[in-house]
Amino acid sequence: SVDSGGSSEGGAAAGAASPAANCAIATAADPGNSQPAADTPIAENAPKLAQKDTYRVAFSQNANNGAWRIAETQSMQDEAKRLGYQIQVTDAQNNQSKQIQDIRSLIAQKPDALFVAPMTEEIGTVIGEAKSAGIPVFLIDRTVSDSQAKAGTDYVTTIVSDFVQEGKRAAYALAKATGGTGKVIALEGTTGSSSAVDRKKGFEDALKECPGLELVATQDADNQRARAQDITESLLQANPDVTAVYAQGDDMAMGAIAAIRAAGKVPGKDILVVSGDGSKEALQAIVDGTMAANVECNPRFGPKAFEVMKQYAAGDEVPTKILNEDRLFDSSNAGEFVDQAY
Amino acid sequence: MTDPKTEGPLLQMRGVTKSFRGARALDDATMTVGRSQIRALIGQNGAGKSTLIKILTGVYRRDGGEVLLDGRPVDFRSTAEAQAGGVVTIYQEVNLVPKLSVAENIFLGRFPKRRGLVDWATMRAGARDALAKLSLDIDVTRPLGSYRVATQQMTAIARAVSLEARLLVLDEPTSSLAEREVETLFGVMRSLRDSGVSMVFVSHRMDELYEICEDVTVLRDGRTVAEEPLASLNQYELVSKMLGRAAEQVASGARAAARPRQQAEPVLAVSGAASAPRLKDASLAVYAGQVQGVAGLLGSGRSELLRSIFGADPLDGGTVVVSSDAAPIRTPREAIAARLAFLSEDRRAEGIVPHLSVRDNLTLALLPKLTRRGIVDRKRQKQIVTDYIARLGIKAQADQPIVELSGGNQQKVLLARWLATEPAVLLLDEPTRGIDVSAKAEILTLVDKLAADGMGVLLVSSELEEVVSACDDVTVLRDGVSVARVDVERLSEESLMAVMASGEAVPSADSAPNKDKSDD
Amino acid sequence: MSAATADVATVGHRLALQRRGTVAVLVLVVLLASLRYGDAFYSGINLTSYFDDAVKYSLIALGMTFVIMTGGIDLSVGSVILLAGVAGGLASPYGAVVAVLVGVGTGAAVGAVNGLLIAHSRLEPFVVTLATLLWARGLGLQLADTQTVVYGSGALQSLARDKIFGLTTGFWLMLLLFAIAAVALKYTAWGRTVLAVGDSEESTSLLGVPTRMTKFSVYLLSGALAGLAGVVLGSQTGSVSMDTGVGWELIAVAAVVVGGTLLTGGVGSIGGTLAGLLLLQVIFTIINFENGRGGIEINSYWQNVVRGAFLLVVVLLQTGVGRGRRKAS
Amino acid sequence: MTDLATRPAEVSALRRIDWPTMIRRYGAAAVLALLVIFNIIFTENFLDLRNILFVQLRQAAPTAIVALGMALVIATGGIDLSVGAVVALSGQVTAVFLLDGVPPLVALPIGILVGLAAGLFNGTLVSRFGIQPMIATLVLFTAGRGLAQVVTGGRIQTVNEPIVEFLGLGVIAGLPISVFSLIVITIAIIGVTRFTPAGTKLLAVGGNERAAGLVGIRTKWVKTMAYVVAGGLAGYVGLLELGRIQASDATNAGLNMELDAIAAVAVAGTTLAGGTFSPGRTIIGVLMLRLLQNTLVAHGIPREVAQIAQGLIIVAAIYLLRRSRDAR
Ligand SMILES: Nc1ncnc2c1ncn2[C@@H]1O[C@H](COP(=O)(O)OP(=O)(O)OP(=O)(O)O)[C@@H](O)[C@H]1O
Ligand SMILES: Nc1ncnc2c1ncn2[C@@H]1O[C@H](COP(=O)(O)OP(=O)(O)OP(=O)(O)O)[C@@H](O)[C@H]1O
Ligand SMILES: [Mg+2]
Ligand SMILES: [Mg+2]
Repeated sequence: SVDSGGSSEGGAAAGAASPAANCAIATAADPGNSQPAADTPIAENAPKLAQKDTYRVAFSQNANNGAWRIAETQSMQDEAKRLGYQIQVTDAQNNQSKQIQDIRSLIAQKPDALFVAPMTEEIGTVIGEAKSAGIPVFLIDRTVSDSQAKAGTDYVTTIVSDFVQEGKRAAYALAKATGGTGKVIALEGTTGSSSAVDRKKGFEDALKECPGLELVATQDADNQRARAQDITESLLQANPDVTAVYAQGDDMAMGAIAAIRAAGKVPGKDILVVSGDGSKEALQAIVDGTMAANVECNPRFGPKAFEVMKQYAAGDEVPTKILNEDRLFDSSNAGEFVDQAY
Repeated sequence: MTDPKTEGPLLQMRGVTKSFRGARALDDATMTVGRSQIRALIGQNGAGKSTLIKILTGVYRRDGGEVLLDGRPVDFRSTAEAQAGGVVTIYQEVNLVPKLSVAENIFLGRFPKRRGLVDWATMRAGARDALAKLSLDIDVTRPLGSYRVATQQMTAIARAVSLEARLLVLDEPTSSLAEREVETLFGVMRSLRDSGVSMVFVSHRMDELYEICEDVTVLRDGRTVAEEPLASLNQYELVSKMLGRAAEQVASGARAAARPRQQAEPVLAVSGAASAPRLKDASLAVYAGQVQGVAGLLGSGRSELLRSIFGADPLDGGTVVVSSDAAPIRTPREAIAARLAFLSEDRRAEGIVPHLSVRDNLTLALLPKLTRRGIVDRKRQKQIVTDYIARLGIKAQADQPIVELSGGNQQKVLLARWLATEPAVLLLDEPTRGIDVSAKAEILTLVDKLAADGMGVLLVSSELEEVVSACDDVTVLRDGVSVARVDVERLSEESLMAVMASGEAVPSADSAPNKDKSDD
Repeated sequence: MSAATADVATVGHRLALQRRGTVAVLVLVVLLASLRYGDAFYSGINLTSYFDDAVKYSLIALGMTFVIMTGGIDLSVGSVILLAGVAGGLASPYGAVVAVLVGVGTGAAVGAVNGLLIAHSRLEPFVVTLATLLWARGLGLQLADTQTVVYGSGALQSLARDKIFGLTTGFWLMLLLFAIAAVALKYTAWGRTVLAVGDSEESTSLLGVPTRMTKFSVYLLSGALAGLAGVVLGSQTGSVSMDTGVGWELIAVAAVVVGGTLLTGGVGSIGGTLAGLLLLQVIFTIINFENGRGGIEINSYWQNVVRGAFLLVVVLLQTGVGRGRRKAS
Repeated sequence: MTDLATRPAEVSALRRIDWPTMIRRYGAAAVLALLVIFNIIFTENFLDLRNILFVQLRQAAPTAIVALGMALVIATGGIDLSVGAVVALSGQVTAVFLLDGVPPLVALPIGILVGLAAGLFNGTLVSRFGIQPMIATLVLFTAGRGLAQVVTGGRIQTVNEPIVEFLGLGVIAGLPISVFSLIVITIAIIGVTRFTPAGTKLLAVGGNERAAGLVGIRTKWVKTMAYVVAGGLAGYVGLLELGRIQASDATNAGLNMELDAIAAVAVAGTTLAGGTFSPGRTIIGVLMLRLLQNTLVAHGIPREVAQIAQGLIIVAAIYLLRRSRDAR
């Protein structure tokens, strides 16, 4: 289940920040989760869902590799099993057009409800087809673009994390850990994915408020551990005075830590690493002192997703956008959560 | 008919030079072709004949010299341009497109069309007409590659003829043709000449030259050494000009006497050999110290016989016994272990490994023997290669890629490849195809000597003259069946022809080939 | 020589058998699937989705067929789909016609670069198009600023939305192109020359037939068709994402080969390619349906294994057919 | 005219520097040298021995080892698209065994065995069943990575084994294990192809398979062996990659490695038609392409631009090679 709130811990830890901090965000509290806009509309025009004891649902996953996505799929399957629902899962293997094909094939089999973790924002047309077939759609972890599919009409709702906010929180955490000075390299996730784009935006915008932190290089490491390692090795060699790394995802962070070690430096001491996802491995790294902080992006959508579905079937008012709550982990709390992490 | 002397020559090539990587292939080559004339172009292997032709037709760019057609300088940059200029060529290796149909091969590049689309019916009819001129009646819709080499060669000729050239160049068109087909070809050439077409004809068969050509151009080491009417030179003089020295003996004359059988047991005994689809029932025996010939019409299964003896084709029936050892031979590996050697008729597809050096090509079959405890003995390898290059007079460097050698020299390297394995039985399939007269004589002399030294040789050749002069005994194949044996006493071109055609054995003391079985 | 001549005699025959085999297996698979999955398998949305999905692969496979018939290969098509799809998408606000022209033009331009390097400079197709695979994708990403490109034009979507006899215009357009291609292969000098070049380029040029233009043209065509595929994809899904086209070239190559075209060139079939593609793609639908049955779940990781095994079975069956026939004859 | 003809010796003396051959032999090396010079001037700490050995060479070594196997296969006229997937498969299988507590002395050889078996599978399809190499190896290209994911459930498995850490971080004779392995493997391959008949047999099979068969070379066996060696090397690289990130990553390990390897072989001046083999130049090709990539990364060039540069460099390289061949 989704635990709430990271802001309080952030706030508490802020006091410990170095007085030498030369920028505001180094001493500021963790900005925490963003809140859904007060005027979020209610899903009204989407296909209705009858109330039944059991449902036959389908889930279109965009890729089923990497711990995060696997945890997401697992969470959907576990929750369905717990509720006694029948669930059918497809895996688009990181391929937008395959996901569209998957979804069409799922529609053909007429499930009661369809959950989609979109590969990109632009699979909206096929979401419209589900509406025509009378199947309510729930989006999770990413959304689709407004111009192609309307929330509350073509699909019921979208349950997402605020990636911009995640990037921002990472920047705050990094500033705090470094005391607001240093040279930073950033490793980005898959080219063009909304998580990569938004985290970058949040991170870079926040960093602007901290001139002492200089972003010396940004490279696309495709969420791959080995690739992140290679790139970090090259970047560290070209920029030997780098003192911090921001990796958008934990896999890349683990690669970066390995590269720092291979370069003969001590991660967590010579070079600080901040990352996002909140995997078990990352929390363990915080406990071990090799990672400074981690902004969670909780993959366990299952309980929330089915809860929302049931609410919708019951005719409750469901907002068209539901924000996931993510925690901030650092040395103060990582040990506490490491065992629950995915 | 126009008189060539009144109008000036059709083609003049003057002072043509061409080097490949610093090596001169042509050095002041000259050739003049008159109107309505068939000119012979001759020279040893590697003299530069094919190169001269390829320069004429734009396959290679010349380094120097000039080419005049109808007195005007021309500089074709591709075969297509040459064809547009009226110069059509049949290149030395059969150069057609095997997977397309015969008809398409004839009309490639100028398909008849109706409303913009290929008109298959017209094309087929046209192809049948073109082939009919060569007295060939075959299914023109089948892929060309499914026909035997001679048919393919005839198709190439039909194509060239139907292109209505002013100058037709034929680079060794007859090397894979049988006598009957050669006669047909000559008939066509004569009628073309009578209608005003000029031709350049390359062949290593002297008698053919005298039969069809009026004039001759002799190339030696890339230079033109003679350009005269053929009638003014006899065969001996011609070869001497080609070689640049007095020819000792043109075309090795018939061997003095039969070699006696050294042993009662044959080194190779074949009985009832069959291999689908064309070899049905062939029996013969080869004795150490003798040259056993195999004669037959094209497609009679001679090559298949040799291949199945060697394990290159599966033996579907019958037995092959080498040196009285009953172990069957199923692969070339086993054949080599049994001390057989096999020179294939198809140099390009089954002989040379193009980009390997002469050295590696020459010692390819010898590798196991050159290996000591897993390591190749490079010193011995070098020694053997040097030795064979000298012994066979191969014009090449040991580390040159074999593809750069002229056809004849490639052939010698391949022969050396097998000789180096010191086989008990040497299977030779058309060993002198495309080989110049002097090299041919050398090779036949060598075969003679090898036999004298105790090797058993099985020789297939389409040139009866060669069979007659080199063999002690000849088995005649007809439709995959060994129908007769002709022994040395009765051996002559005429007798062979008669047997090959009729399939009737010439009466002789032991003419029934299957009688050989009684020997083992 | 005998082995070679024998080969030529049987190779065309064997490939023809193979082609029929492909169609037979396709029909069989579809029959079995419809028995097992019933109406849902035949439902409009499933069929259209299956055929629509096949359109883009078919288009690149069609171009690939001609390239392979000349003995070449075009590994760049996947990247060209991305690049042209992006270009078409950027042009789509100016109308459907502009988008199609820009997409096809972009593809053709990349194809022309491949063609020039291969036909004129005589570089190896595999490496040239491998390099193009890299740079064309880089260019596409750059052009799109690594963001998914959205197709604006409504008119373009008629390719994906309007239906004739239950199937989309895009699909019929693809079929039409295949029909034209089949006629072109059999009845134009160009088509026959493509085969001749693939069979023996040297001979063809010694016969006085210009081979360069022919070789150039097949890469041009392949690029243009990949460009069209990019725009069609954009119209079908309303956007072109940055993962588009990764590995699609190999789907096309597999379809071409399964369809009975020889990778070494000289022999080929247009219809075979379509059958091969539909056969190789049907497995995706089947896997999805199989998962829906709720029984044994084909874990998504097994999908690749199943696809690989399926390809293996298909090619083994084909060589088996070829061999059996060869023995018999 | 006669003047010219009588002075061939002088002419050839003037042309003593045979540029075409030089380009063919040293073209990739020259580009490599240029890149090195560029980096010495513009990239900080490039000349640092640690950087050269532990960053540049170590990153290139796995691809180089795979490329050597690829060069063998290409020499026979084949191609192996499956090596990247085999790298993943071998790493995953080994990781799973290690995590199950199988002793490293058993688990590591199993990884290599997986590679050898994959090679045998490919080789058998190609040589016994006569399936065209690209399609034959496409089977494992697709299924191999799938199997690797099945084995580990798609998860990245962290392996905390000293032996794995040693593979990744260990040093032998002052060299990272992967670089050391590359050197040993290169020497072994050059030794075997130069001094035993294997090299000639390989080239003969690639150059003219029928001719090779007629001189008693077991062509099917030679071809199969080329795939087996390539598979074995890929299997070994699977272990190295496992060591490098101390974890198994079925989805990404060895991803696109087959294309990198093929590109390197081609840039080395080897024709994909078979019949040529040049291990030294293949490694230089890998180093060149890798250093190019690292230089672009180190100078902050975005990946998509780097891809464009890579594509163009490959074309330029083979274009020069072609020209030099024509000029002969
Ligand atoms: N492509 C080439 N590269 C290098 N050398 C070549 C090439 N083509 C021909 N040569 C050389 O040029 C010379 C002339 O060869 P050419 O093929 O013209 O001889 P030829 O007179 O036709 O011989 P043959 O009677 O054997 O056909 C030979 O020494 C040959 O090695
Ligand atoms: N009638 C035919 N049909 C198909 N292929 C043929 C036919 N005749 C010959 N061939 C093939 O062409 C090859 C070359 O033929 P070539 O002109 O050398 O005839 P050949 O050697 O006399 O034939 P053979 O060896 O069968 O007597 C032969 O090895 C054979 O494989
Ligand atoms: Mg010649
Ligand atoms: Mg023969």
